Amino acid sequence: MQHFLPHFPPQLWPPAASGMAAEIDAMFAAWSIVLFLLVAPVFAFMGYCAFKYRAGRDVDRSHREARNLTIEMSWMIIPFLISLVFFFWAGDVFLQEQTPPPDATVITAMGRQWMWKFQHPGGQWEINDLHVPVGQTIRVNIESQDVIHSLYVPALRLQQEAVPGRTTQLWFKADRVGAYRLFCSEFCGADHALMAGTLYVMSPTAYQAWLEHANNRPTLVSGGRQLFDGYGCSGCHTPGSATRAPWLAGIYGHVVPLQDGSTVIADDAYLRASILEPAKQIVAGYRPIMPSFAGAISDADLASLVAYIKSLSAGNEPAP
Amino acid sequence: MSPSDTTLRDLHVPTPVIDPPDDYLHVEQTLSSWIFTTDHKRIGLLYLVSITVFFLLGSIAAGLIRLSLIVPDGEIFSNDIYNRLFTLHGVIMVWFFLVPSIPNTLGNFLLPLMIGAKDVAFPKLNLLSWYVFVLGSLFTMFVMIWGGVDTGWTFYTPLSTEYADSYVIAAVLGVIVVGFSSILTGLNFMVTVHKLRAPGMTWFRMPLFVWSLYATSMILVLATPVLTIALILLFAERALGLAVFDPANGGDPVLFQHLFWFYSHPVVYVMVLPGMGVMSELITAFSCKRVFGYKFIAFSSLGIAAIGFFVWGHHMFYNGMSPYAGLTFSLMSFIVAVPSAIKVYNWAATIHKGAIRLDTPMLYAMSWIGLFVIGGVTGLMLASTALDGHVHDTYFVVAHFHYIMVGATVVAFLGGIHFWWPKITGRLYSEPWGRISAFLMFFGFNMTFFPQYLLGYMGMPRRYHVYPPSYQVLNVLSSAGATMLAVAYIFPMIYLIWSLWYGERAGDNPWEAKGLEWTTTSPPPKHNFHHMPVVDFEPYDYPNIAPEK
Amino acid sequence: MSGTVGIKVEEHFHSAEQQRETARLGMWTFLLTELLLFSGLFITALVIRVQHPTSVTAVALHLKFWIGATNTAVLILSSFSMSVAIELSRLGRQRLMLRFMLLTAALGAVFMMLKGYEYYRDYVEHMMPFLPYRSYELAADPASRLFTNLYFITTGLHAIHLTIGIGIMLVMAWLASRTGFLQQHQNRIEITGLYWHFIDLVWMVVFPTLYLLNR
Amino acid sequence: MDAKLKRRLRTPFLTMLALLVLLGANVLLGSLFTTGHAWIAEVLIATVMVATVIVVAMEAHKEPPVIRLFSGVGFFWVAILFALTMVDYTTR
Repeated sequence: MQHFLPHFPPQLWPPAASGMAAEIDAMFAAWSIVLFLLVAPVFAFMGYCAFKYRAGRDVDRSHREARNLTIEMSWMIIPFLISLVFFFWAGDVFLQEQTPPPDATVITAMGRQWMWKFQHPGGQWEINDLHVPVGQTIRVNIESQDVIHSLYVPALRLQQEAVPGRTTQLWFKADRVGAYRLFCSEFCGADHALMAGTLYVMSPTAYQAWLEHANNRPTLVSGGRQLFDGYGCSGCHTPGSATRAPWLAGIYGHVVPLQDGSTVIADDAYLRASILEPAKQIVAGYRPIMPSFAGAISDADLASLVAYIKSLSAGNEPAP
Repeated sequence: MSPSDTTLRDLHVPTPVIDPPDDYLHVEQTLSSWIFTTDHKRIGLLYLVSITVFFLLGSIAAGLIRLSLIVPDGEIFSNDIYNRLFTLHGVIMVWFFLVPSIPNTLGNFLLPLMIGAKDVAFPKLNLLSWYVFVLGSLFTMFVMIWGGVDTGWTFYTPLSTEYADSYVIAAVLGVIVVGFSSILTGLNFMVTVHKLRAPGMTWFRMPLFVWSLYATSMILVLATPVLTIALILLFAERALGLAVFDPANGGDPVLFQHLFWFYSHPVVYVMVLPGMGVMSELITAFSCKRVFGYKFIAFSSLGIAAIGFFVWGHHMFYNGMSPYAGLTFSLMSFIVAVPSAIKVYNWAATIHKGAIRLDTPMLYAMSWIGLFVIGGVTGLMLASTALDGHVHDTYFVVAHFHYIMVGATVVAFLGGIHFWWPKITGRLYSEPWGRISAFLMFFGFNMTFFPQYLLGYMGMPRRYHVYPPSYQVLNVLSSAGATMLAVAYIFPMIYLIWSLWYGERAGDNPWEAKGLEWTTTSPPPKHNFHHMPVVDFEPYDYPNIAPEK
Repeated sequence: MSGTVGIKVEEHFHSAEQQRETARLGMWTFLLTELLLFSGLFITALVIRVQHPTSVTAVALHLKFWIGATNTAVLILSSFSMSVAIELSRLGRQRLMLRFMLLTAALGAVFMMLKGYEYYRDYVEHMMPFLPYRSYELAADPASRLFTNLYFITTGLHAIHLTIGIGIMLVMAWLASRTGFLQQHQNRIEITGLYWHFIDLVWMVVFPTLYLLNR
Repeated sequence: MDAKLKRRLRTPFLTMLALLVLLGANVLLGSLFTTGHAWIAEVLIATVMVATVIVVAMEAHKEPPVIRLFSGVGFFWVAILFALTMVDYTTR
């Protein structure tokens, strides 16, 4: 409970990292002011009347009207016309958002339960985090492998859902270097809240350096750790999870007792087989509830996962 | 005791004969007279009890959600429990509380009274509707508490059809069944208004609450079947393998959302319209003045019900829908705000030069207008396409619809219950406690949900049980407000129940309000009126000059 | 003769006429909900047709067009028989009306049998993609599954409605087998008739939607 | 069969004939044209059939105005559902 003491001072306005974000802030502010002007008089008037015309007070109540067509038509039409300004303003920005410029750098975002995988034009990929250069138009082609997700970056004031079977798009031109939050905003299952990362807006030189720097490509083990979350393994294979599944730390190279009384040594082949066809060799004391990942996982991902499981030594808690 | 008294008693003077009360509450007292009743007033009370139970359950889930969000790292509940909690909260509150809340309790009780009828058009269907509701909702409750459903109340495919590892099939079946109850009630009300009005009760002599109930029923009848079919398709896909939305085969999950929101947006007006109807009654009664612009308010109810069917896509701007469809739905959403604005301005004009009594129902009414307007204008912001791109699926949306659904529906429900409590039970509740609760409600509500607007604009997505620590202060504030809100719910439950035994007798018309329901006794007799009314007066015919106090 | 036909007025109505109109309006309102229910399926069909036109044609060519057409004719006949029963009920000729109601139900049963045979043919011809143990004729065209599935859902839902209709018809026939039924409840025959005609109407839209267009 | 009954059965009988003829036309169209724009004619014929059932077989034309309204108004809502959904699918 180290976070029980709230974080002070609270942040009350999100950072804006693009021109469009600034425009949406302006729209929000202008809308708020206009709506306040439309609404506040009504509240003030009601408060005033509730006070002035309290029952029992001796005030002038003559000339009471039960209807007045002019007044009613005017307060029907005038606020509507004012609000239409915002329909057109917002619609204009919306259409801009929906039509990416042709010269944009294209990054592919793949959403799956519960991670984002971003692929850069040069083939570099990263999990949950996205590095982009400042001042350059970026188009993100968004896809989903399973359910509907939504790529949301508050600092860009922008989101776009990832719909399985289709490619949707989102584009932006970040104009401020910094690290900004990135979320999945469409509920996508158990670890929806963990499907979050960081958008790094970098200077072009730093971005180039990042692209070239080998360390930025995840190693087999660190990539595997993220896949362990990404494929949902950690949902069950974690101490204290609601679904009972064996915890895998230190399992590699040890003898595992099976349901049918036999035993097996947990080597690479066993780990692979257990992921692809879990029902074949059930560990004693557990139920055969794990789904098969055959066909759902690429060989490269499988290798990373196995490497990660091997790296877990006994007693080692999973890295947070 | 004086000797003369004893002698009198010994003389067997007959004790005075008191007529047993013949009101609907006392006319029969057996259990079967309640559970097999076809009296719309008793059915209204059956609904009142059932939805109160569901409201309590839903509130407990809400309380646990707020408890969990006090800390940012999700240490209190695991992801699965949290997801099941908000799904439970959503499903209960939408289908088992908000949709039936005002129409099926106050509406059932008052509709025939207000139009001078002996009962609704189909009393047996009315009872059947309650049974269907109870069976469907208890079944769903059982499933959701013992098994759990973790898709959110929106059941979006393909999460609900393929990926969710929970009891979606059973929950969906339960919701389909409850839908039939809505359809039966809506059907009953529409036909009742058309065919059972008392002699002289023309359309423009009907109370505005009846207009709003009619508009509500229209939505229930026309929208609920589309939810039913959407859920049937979902059920077929998940349970029978008859996939229609499956993206793996080229199906379109967005189509499910179209069908779902074709129901689920209009159903927001099912929650709000009856609240607006209650407001019209409360504001005129406590201003002691004829309502301003009767026809505008009446037609705006129908307008909301009709235009409400054109706006569903504003839930879907950023889900890959065509941007042109997005703009169409955005424009329609701006238009649907017009009739709501008319009502608010007209109520303000009604108060002008009235004789205002700030009793409990009026306090609820005033706070209703405040909350509804805030919820409404933020709705306009959400309907602005580009702005929605930032706050869609964040706490901004959560705050917005709670201002509408709790701020407008629950507050109106409580206001209406307080207003008609003397008619329903024949008793008066404690006025000071009522006022305290109304104030607590207003402040507790704002403290709970206003911070969520800020959180939303800050970018906190909804349905997160783990969130970045910088959002914590506002979350703690919101949770603190929720405790105040809980107290504001518990108080009325206590003093209203207390009043059943110890409350002062109300008399027929404690508020000196107008309307047919106040012309009969409190509580009304079994067939509502001792003499069937003939209507030869206009609605809300309050004296032109306020009564002298 | 028509003097023997009527409605027993229930307590909360003023007159028989009011009760009659109330009942009819109630049934029409209910039919509104049925219309919206099925239109949810029709819009789904339209969307699938727009998104996968060739797959839909491929499926439509595998559907049993002639059985569908025959079934439409059967339902038109049953509607006629229902209309005759209603006219007879208005004339108070209870026994003859009873026979026509049974005829209506029988025609409904014929529809169901043809439907069952159609499903059987679908099974034999491997047109049931939702059966996990059975191969699917159009497996090379995944999008065709959507329309095939929708075909089963739509015809299945219609069959459920028709079964309910047959059930109501039989119950009504049983009630009408007692003397004096039409003196008290002539209304019910008309209401039942409305429902029956509507089920017929739904099929008249289902048939072109699934079998006919662009086959 | 007496004359009165015969007179009353004329409308239902003619309705049935009309529906069967329309169905025949539709079946003919369906078996002759598998592509092209025959679907327009087919949809029109189906619409006429539906209208016939509502107006004549279900006797909407004999009903009071409110029922006539109800018999038609549902199609308006169906039109909303279709029109606005298709706005999406035709402009994607």
